Amino acid sequence: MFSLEGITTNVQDWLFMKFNPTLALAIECVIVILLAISLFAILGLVLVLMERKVAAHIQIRLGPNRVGPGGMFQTVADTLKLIMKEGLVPDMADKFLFNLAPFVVMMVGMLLLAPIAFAKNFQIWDINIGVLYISSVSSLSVIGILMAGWASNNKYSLLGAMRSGAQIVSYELSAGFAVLTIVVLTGSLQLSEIVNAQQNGWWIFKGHIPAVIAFVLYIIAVTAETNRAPFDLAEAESELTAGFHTEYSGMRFALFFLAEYINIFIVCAIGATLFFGGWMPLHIGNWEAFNHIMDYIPSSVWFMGKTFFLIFLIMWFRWTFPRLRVDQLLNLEWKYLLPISLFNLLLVAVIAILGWHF
Amino acid sequence: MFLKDYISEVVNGVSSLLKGMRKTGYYFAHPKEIITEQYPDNRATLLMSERFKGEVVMPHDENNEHACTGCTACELACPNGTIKVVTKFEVSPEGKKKKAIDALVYRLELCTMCNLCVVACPSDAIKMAPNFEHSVFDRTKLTKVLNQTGSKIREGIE
Amino acid sequence: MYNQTEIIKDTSELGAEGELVINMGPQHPATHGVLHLVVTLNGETIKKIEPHLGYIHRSIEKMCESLTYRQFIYVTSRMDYLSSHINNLGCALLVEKGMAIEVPDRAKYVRVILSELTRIASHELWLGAMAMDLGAFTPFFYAFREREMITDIMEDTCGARLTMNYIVPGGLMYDIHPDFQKKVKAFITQFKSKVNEYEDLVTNNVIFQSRTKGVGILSAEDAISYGCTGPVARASGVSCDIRKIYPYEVYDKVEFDEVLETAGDSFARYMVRVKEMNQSIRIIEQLIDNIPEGDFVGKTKNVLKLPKGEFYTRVETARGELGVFVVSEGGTTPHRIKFRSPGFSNLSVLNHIAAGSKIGDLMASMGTLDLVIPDIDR
Amino acid sequence: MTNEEIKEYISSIAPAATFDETGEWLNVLLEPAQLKPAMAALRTGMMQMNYLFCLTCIDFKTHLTMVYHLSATTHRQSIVIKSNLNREQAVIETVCDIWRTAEFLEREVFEMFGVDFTNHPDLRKLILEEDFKGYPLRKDFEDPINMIKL
Repeated sequence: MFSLEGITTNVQDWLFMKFNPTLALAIECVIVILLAISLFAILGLVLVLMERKVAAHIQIRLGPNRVGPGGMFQTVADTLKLIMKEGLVPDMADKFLFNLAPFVVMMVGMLLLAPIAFAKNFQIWDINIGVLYISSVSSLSVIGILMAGWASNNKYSLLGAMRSGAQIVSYELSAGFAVLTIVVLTGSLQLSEIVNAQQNGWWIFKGHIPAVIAFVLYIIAVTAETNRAPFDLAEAESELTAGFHTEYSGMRFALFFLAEYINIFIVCAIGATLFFGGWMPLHIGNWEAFNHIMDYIPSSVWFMGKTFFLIFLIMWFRWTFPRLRVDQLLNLEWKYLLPISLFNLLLVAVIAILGWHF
Repeated sequence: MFLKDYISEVVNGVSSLLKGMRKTGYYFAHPKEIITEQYPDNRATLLMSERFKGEVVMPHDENNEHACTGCTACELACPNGTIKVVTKFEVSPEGKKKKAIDALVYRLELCTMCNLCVVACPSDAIKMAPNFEHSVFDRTKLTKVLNQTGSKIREGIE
Repeated sequence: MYNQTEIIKDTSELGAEGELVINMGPQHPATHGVLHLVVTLNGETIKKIEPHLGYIHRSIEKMCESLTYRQFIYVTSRMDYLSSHINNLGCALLVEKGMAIEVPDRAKYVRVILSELTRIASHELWLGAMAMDLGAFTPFFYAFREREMITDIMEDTCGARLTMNYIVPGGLMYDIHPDFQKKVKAFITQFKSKVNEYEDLVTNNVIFQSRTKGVGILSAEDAISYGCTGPVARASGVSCDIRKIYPYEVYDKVEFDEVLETAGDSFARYMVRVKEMNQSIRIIEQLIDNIPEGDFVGKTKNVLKLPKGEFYTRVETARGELGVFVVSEGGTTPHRIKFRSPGFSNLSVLNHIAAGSKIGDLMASMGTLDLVIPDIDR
Repeated sequence: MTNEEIKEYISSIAPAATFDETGEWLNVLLEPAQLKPAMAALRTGMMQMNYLFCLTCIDFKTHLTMVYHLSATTHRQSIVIKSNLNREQAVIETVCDIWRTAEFLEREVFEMFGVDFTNHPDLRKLILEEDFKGYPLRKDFEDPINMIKL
C-alpha cells in the first residue's frame, strides 16, 4: 500500500549522492517550497468547496453543482475569476502596507506548515520546540490583519482590525493553555515525540476528562483565532460589511480568503496531532487483530482523516451559531475559558505527576 | 451559590449549543430534506399555477378569431397606461360600419400584473398567462401587440 | 457632485474629537434594503443614529391621488411588500366603509385567512433575516422552506407570490382555488412539526439569548410616545392589536390571544413574533373548515365614488398598525391619501433604543424592529 | 366620554375652537396659535391623549390643513384636531415635545408641504434630497420630468 513513510529520506539520500551538499540543500528547499505552495493551492480549492458543500447540506440546499461533476471545479472557476479581476487600491490607502498585508497573512500560514507531521517520517522540520514555535508564529497573523485594516483607510476595516487584535490576543491564552495540557502530559515540546507518546492510545482517551475539556477549549479558541463564526467579528458581515478586507478585491482578496482556510487546516492539523495522535492509527488496548488492521491504513490517511474531521466540526459550528458581540467575546475568554483552562491545567498537572493516565 | 451558578450556566450554554448542532447535523446527514429546485433544468416538470399572473395574453381560437370588441375598458382600468387600444372601423359585407381593434398594444415593461384589465374586460377577451420568462436583450421587444395579424372578432360578440 | 476632498472635509466636520462617523447603508448587509443610517461611534459604542430615508421613495401618496378607488389598491402592495395582502385589505376596507358596500361572508373569511398567512410568511422571513443579522445563516433557509408553502398557496389562489392584489372593494377578485383548504391544512401540519426547530436553533441558543436579552430596551411610555405599534409595542407591554381593539372582518368571531411581553428588549420582540405565528395558526384553524358558501364579491357600482368627507381605517399588518386616511372631494379619485405606515414610527425609535449600545447591538435592535424600507419611504 | 363632554372640555381650554361631528370622530378646528397649548392640555389633562397615531397635512388649494389624529391607550377615544394654515406662510408650532413620534412626521410634512414647524429640534429634509425644490404633495407641484400624465 502507498505510504509517504520514508520518502523524505530516500529523496535526501538520492540528492546527496548526486550533488554536493550545498546544492542538494538548495534543491531540497525548492522542492519543499513547491510542495508547500501546491499544497496551499489544493487545500484552498478543496476546503472552499467543502465549506460550500457542508453549508449547503446543512441549509437544505445542493450547493455548487454546475461546474464539473457535482460542482467539483466550482472553486477552480472562482479562483480564475479572482485572478482575472482588477485589484483595486483605494485612493487614500497606504499602498505599501495595503499590498503587503495579504502576503503577511499568507506567510504566517506557510511558516506554520513547517513542523507539522503529515505522515510517519514525513515532516519538513522536526524542531524540538515545535509547539512553542506554532503558538508564537500563529499569533503573527494578527499583524497582517491589523495592517490590512489600517492601510485600507476605511472605517469598517479599521473597526474589524481592532476587533481582531483584541480577539486574537485574548484567545491566544486559552489556546496556549489547551496545548500546554498535552505538553504537560507528554513532557515534550517536539511534535514527533507528542505523536509517538500516543502510540498506545490518543491523548483524548488517555488523558481522562481534562484532556476532553482541553480539546473543547482548544477548538473554541482556535475557532476564534482563525476568525471563524461564531467569532468572525473581524469580518462580521452584517455589522462591518466585510471587516478588515472590505476594500480588497481580486487576487489580494483571494490571498486573504486562502489564508483563512489554510489557517483552519493548520490549527486542525495541530489539534489532530495533539489530541488525536496525528498520523497514529487507532489502537485499542490488547485487540491485536484490530490494531493490526488499523495499521494497514496509511498514516497519511489517518492524519488527513482526523484533520478533516476537525475542519468539519469547525464548519458545523459556523453554520449553526449566531455571532457573539465583541464584549461577550472577551467575556467568554476572560470569564469562562481562561479560568477553566487554568483549573484544567492544574488537574492535568496532578494527573501527570501521579501518572494516572494510561 | 456562585460556583454552582457558574457551572450550571456553562452546562446549560453548552447543551443549548449542542441541541442546535444536533438539528443542523440532522439536516447534513439527511440529503433527502434538500429542497433545491434546479430551475432551468426542471422546466419540463415545473408546474406553474394556472392562475399565475405572468403576462396579459389574448386567446385566439383555431379560426384566428378573438373576443375583443375594442371597448377600451381594459385601457381605462389599467393604472399605469400599460394597454393602448387602437381601433379602426371595419365595413361588414352588408355595408355596415363596425368598430374593431386594429391593435391592442401591451407594454409589458409597464405592467404590474394587477389583473384589473382582465376583471374589467366585458367579453373575456384577455387573460393572464403563467409565463414568467420575459427577459429580452432589447427593450422594444417588451411592447407587444396582443391580437395576431389577420385576426378578427369572433361572431356573436358585441 | 462632490469631489473627494470635500467629502473628507465633510465627514471630519461631522465627528467631534474621538468620534467616528460611519455610513451604514444604503448598501449594507444588515439594513435589508436601502436604509441609510449615519452612525456616530465612539469606539464600538454608538452615540447617535440618524436615518436618512428616501432611497426608495416613490411618492405613493401622490400617485394615489390620480388613481381611482379600484386602481389605488394595487399600489399599496408595493409599500410593505411583506404584508401586501393586509395593505390591500386596509384600502379595500376604507372604500367599503366610505361607500357602505356589503361584503359577503365568504370573502371576509378568505380575507382573514390570507391575512394571517401573510402575517406568518412575513414573520418567517423576518425570523430568518433576523438570525442572519446576528450571524446565524442557517435558520434563514429553514424559515424560507415554510414560507415557500405559503407563497405557493398565494400563487395558487391569488396568482402572485408577493404582490397579490387579490382584494377588490366588495370582496375578492376571484374565488379561492379548489385546493386552497387542503393546502392550508398541509401547511399547518408542516409548520407545527417544524416550529420547534427555531427553538433549538435560535430561541434557546445561549449566544442568541445573550445577544438579544436586555438589548434595545423600549419602555411602554416611550413606545406609545414614539407611536410604535405591532410587535414592537406589544413587546413593551402596550396592548395595541387592532384586531382586538377595533375588530374588522371576522376577527371578533375568532378566538385568539394578543401576545404581550413586558421586557421591551429585543428578545421580547422576538418572542412576540414567534408566539404571534402560533396565534395566527390558531385563527386559521378556526376558520379554514368554516368558509361559508356563497358569493365571493358583493354588488358594487362600476365606478366607485367616495362621498365628500374624511375616512380613516386601520388594519394590523405584520409590522403594526397601518392607517389609511383619505380625504375625498366626492370624485372618483382621492383628494389626499395618507398612509400611516407602521415602519415609519418604528424606525423613529431606533436612535432612542440603540444609542449607547455596541454596533452588534444595533443589528439586534434594528433586526427586531422589523423594518421594511419601502414601507417607511412609501 | 361623550362627544359633548369632550367639546365642553376643549372649549374650556381653547374657547375659539369649532367642532364638526359629521365624520367618524369628533373634529376640532383650532387656530394655529392656539394649537400648542390645547395639545399640551389634551396630553396631560383630563383626556390623557398619549397616542398621536397620524399627523399629516392636506392641501385644499386655498389653504393647508394640518390634521392630528389623537387617541389614548387607556380609553381608546379618538379625536381629530385640525388647524388651517396660510399657503404662502405656513407656520405652526411643533408638537414633538409632547409626542416624540411627531418629530419624524413633522419633518415629512415640512418637506412635502412646506409647513414650517417652529421650535422643532431638527427640522431638515428626511426623505427628499437636500437641494430639492418645491413641495411635492402640494396640488400645484409640477415636475415635468418624473410626472407622467395619463
